[in-house]
Amino acid sequence: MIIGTENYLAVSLLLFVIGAVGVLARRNLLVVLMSVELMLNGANLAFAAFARARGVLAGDVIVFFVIAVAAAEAAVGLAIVVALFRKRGTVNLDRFTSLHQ
Amino acid sequence: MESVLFWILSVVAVASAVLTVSRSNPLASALSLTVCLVAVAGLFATLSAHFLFIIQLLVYAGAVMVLVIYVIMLLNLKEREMKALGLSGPRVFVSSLVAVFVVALLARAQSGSGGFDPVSPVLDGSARRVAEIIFTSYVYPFEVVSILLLAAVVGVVVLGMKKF
Amino acid sequence: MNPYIPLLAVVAVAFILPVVLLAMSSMLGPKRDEAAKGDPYECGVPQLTPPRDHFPVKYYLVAVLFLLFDVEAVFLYPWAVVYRRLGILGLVEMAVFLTVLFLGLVYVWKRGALEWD
Amino acid sequence: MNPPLVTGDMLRAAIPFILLAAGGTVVSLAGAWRSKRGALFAALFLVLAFWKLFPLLDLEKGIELWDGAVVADRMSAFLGGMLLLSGLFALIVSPPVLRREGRNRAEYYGLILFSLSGMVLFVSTTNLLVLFLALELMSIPLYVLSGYNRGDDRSGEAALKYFLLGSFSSAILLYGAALLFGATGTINMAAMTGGDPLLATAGAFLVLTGFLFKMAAVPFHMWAPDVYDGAPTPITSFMATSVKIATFGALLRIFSLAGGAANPFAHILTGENAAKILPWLAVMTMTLGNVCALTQTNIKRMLAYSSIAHAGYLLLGLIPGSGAVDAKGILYYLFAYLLMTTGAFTVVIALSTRDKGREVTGVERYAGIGFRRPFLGIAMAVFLFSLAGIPPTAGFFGKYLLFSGAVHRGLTPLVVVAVLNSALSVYYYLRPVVVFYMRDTDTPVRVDDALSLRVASLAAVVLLIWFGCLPNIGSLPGVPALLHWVGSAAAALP
Amino acid sequence: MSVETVVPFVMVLIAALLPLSLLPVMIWAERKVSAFIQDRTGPNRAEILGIRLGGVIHAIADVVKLMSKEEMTPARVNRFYFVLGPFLALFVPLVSFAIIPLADSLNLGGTVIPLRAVTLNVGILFVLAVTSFHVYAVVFGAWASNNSFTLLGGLRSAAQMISYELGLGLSVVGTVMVAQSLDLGRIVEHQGGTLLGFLPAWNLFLQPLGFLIFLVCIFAETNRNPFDLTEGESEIVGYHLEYSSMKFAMFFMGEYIAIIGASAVTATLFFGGYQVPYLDTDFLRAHSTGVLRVMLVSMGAICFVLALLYRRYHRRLTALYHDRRRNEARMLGGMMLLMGLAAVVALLFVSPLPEAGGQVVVAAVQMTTLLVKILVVSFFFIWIRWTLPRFRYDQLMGLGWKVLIPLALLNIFLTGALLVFSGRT
Repeated sequence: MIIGTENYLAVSLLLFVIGAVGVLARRNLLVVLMSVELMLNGANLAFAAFARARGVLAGDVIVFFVIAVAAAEAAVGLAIVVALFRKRGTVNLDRFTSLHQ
Repeated sequence: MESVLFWILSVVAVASAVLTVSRSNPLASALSLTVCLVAVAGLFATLSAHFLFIIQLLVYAGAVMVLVIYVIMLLNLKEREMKALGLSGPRVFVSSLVAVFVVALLARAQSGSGGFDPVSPVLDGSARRVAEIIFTSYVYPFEVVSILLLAAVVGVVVLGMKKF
Repeated sequence: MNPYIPLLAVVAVAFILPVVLLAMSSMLGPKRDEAAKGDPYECGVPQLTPPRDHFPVKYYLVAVLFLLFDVEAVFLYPWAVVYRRLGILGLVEMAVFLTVLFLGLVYVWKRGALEWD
Repeated sequence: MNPPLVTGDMLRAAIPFILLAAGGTVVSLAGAWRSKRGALFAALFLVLAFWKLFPLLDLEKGIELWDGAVVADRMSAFLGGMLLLSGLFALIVSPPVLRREGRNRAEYYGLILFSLSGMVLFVSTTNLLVLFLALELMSIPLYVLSGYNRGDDRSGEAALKYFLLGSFSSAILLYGAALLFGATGTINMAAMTGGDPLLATAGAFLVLTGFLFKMAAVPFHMWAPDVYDGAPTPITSFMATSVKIATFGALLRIFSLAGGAANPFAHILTGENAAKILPWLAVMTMTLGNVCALTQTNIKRMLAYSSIAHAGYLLLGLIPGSGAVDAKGILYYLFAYLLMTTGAFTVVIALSTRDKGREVTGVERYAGIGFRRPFLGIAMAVFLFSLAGIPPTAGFFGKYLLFSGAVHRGLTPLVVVAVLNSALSVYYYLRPVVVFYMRDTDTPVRVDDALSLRVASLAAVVLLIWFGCLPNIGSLPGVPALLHWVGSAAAALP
Repeated sequence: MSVETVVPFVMVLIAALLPLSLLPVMIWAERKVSAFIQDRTGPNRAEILGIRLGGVIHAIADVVKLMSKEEMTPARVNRFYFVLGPFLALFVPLVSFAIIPLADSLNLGGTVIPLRAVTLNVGILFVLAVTSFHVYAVVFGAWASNNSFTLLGGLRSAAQMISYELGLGLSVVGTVMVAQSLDLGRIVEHQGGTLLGFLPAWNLFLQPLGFLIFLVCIFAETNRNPFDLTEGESEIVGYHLEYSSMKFAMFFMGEYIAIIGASAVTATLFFGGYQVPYLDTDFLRAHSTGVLRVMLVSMGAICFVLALLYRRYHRRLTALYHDRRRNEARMLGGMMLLMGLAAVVALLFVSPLPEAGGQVVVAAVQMTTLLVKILVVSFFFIWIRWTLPRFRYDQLMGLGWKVLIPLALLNIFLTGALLVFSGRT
């Protein structure tokens, strides 16, 4: 059975959607951060699959840059989480309500 | 042979993605995310994107996840707290609604996307070919990324360092 | 696809060995359960501090800086592969990239993030 | 495979970004050496960037480089100029706040410059990869800056919320970009034609969602009030103005490419059912922004909801209707919005000195300020009148331009809703003015009369009035001159 | 079962079993060399039927002992991660051996068969990816054993390993620039000829600074001597405190296999891998029969010399002991004699080799050179361990960040400048 681009797109879409559900549904900060990584991986997979379907290697170049940028974003995200944790002692999103009015 | 490997890797990737989102213990989520990243790296290999296969392993599974697990270890959440952070009812309902909507929309978009030839490894994504493109036509984004990384370093140190 | 099949073979062999060792040791080793064997080893002193309290955040900063400089190192590999074909301009491109990277290191160094008191 | 040779116009196109990035690096390093004059260095780099940006303004033909990575034309020059202006305001306004809280480190200004360099790049590219990089380069420093007051938990929470929503939206934008790349085979939006219609529309829709998150349009606005309230006030004003300018600037460039029917974004603008999305978004953003602002007692949250409402008015300009996208109206309105919002926040900074650890942002606490500080009172009155769109100010003229353009394009029902919203907004904009002048209290709030705050608010007031109603006097540019610049910038788009 | 499938299968077997076979040798060598350095005799007691082989049997005795000890697991520990730590500690180094090129690729009738387990065109990055996975073992081991001392030990050791991983990554860029490829095979081919006439064209001479940084970082990566603060038994608690018997042994087996892997990578990158110093592959293949004769002659000579030594050793033993230890020398002496005779007989019958046979002989020679280089570098590892004192933690981290990374960046820049201005682009 030949593996077509649709198969790769289906996997990338699933990863993207599972990531989105994780971001919206989970209250643990670290898991939300990981879910964003999942979404980015879904996008990366879609880029690589389309690069093969279209025969344009630019897709691979974008994935390479996206991995680098996602790492920088995760680093800053974790810096924020640790800075907050040091003060509040919790990573539960619901306990961060001092901004609600 | 390729199709068998593709199916195994995709099932592993999706299953570990679901585990990442659903496990209450963040270390278990981190571990299943690492498995998912390695599976996606394998999928890159089946797409003959050899360079991406190794960069995904090196940067994502090798450095980002080490940092995430490191932070989990550092913050080492109390047992009690971990249990309380499971999936919360209403939010799950809302987000699955959104997910279904997005899946329907995009599936419909992609159903029309026939006409793509089967993914024969026509495009050899080896390090040399990708590098040739990066350093000739994408030089500008390459320099922009160095500035972005520097901004991230400054940002992290400003947030991390106590001696202000 | 062919380079990856031997890789899977080596991974399989490397997977079997520790599993075999663990299985053999759990079969061969005696199992005499006893209270004292349960609590964590602290040179005989009963456990003083609860195992899961906070630790200095300094280690975290090293991990984050590692991630950022690792990403910058990753950019060097593709450049090194095509370096000869790029010639002088390749050197200039990377000179800019390396200076920005080095300035990041200088900043972190001067700011004292690398001090281990 | 010969590497690209760096030509003259290549440098001219990339010079604003290079200057800002170099500025960010130098100023951050100065922070490591504990220098106290970070703001001065940063301002120096900004002025240098202004000077280098000026010749680009009258560039008859745009320079496009590296497959659309950098597009230097009059539009990007004008937007760049506005971004630099909002950066300049942030630099002038921040030192007193930071000195008050003893956090006056140069990294703060370095991060502002880095964020600005990201924004300048964001408005001058049609390449998906550079767009994503610019989005990240713009957002990462802002995540850190909104968490800058480590003493106060609200600032940490603001940074957290902004980060989570920001990274979520850039992931959505990236997936949209992947679909666009799949549909059309190229990552340069200027060269995107044809391809599978469904895939292209889905991709365009997701990219648009990413933008809507950034500008806090209604379905994706929940983060804005909390983040604007929690972040340090100078950063709130910088975020409220410059991020909106960058987002609308980039959208203008992308939507102007949608002229050709085969462009993926054409469906969203002109397609039969897809075209209803934007009008509904505009209406919802306007009404919800204004309605929520009514009930706010905290002035920062009120200004946050008002900025959401203004995003709604601007969205009006993006709807082509029978004609094309109203670039001229949007640019002028952005200029007016920049001045009035920054001015309002400057006054809030002067009034919201910290007591007992919390910023004083309750409107009632500002009773009687009109008499104690006449200048601040008048300035705040002008800003709020302009925000409400009351005649003599640039705010009114901006709304007039935007709404008349929309009427010409046959969107009269939308304009009616917009005018009603403006009328509604007059109520909550004038409430602080009433408190300033009509009420008095025996415990007045401590006012920080730092010189730089007064200079900034004076400049904002003068510019607002000047470009609100004065014609060109001799060589001094008045409203017609600004309209000419805005018109020529709008014409630069394809 | 044509040659195309058999050879890769054999290569995978070699890549998997070579580290395991070298493991007891390493354990024995560690004890013997440290004894030699500290002027004592080292292990020589364990014996099977009187055969002591100078103490190699000790290594086997160790494994059996550790296998049969009781597994003590502290209470309230999540068992999965407790077991995952040692599992990863042994699994990860084993994989890193797959991409080492063992000999030049055979071309039999046009089909080129690479003589190595995995031919990845991103070879070096695979090594770096594997070393970064090693940190997981330490992190899981430390966190799962539910003891604050091990947690702190694990944090320290992980921080050390990732800091030096940066230096490792940067120091390798120089060799990639010289050889213009990430594939280890191409890097070794590039180290073929000679440099300035007398030096073999090893990267050691082309990249001296890169080699120095690489060596220091590889020591830190495998937690070896100057950097083994994390399991300094005497003065500080390591991450594997709570482990007993086999799991503890797996951490150490993992470390030794990592040392073998590290010395293999060092040999491949900087000492010309399977390249025989002055004789490159084509020269060897041209004179394959001569090479075979030389091999047989040298083997015969060595065996006879050993036989003589054992005879003399046997006389000394009979004077000293009256138990089974005496017959060890006689047995081994006899065996050596037999092997010597076999070599001489084979020498008489050697006839000019066919094409394929010649290539196989050359491959054998190249594999032995690689093995010798690996053993030399491993010896260097052990030698350093028993001579240098241990770093303090802040010196250790300072060296990693403040000295090695800037030096590595400088090395990259120098190599780049030299390559451009020497006009070899």
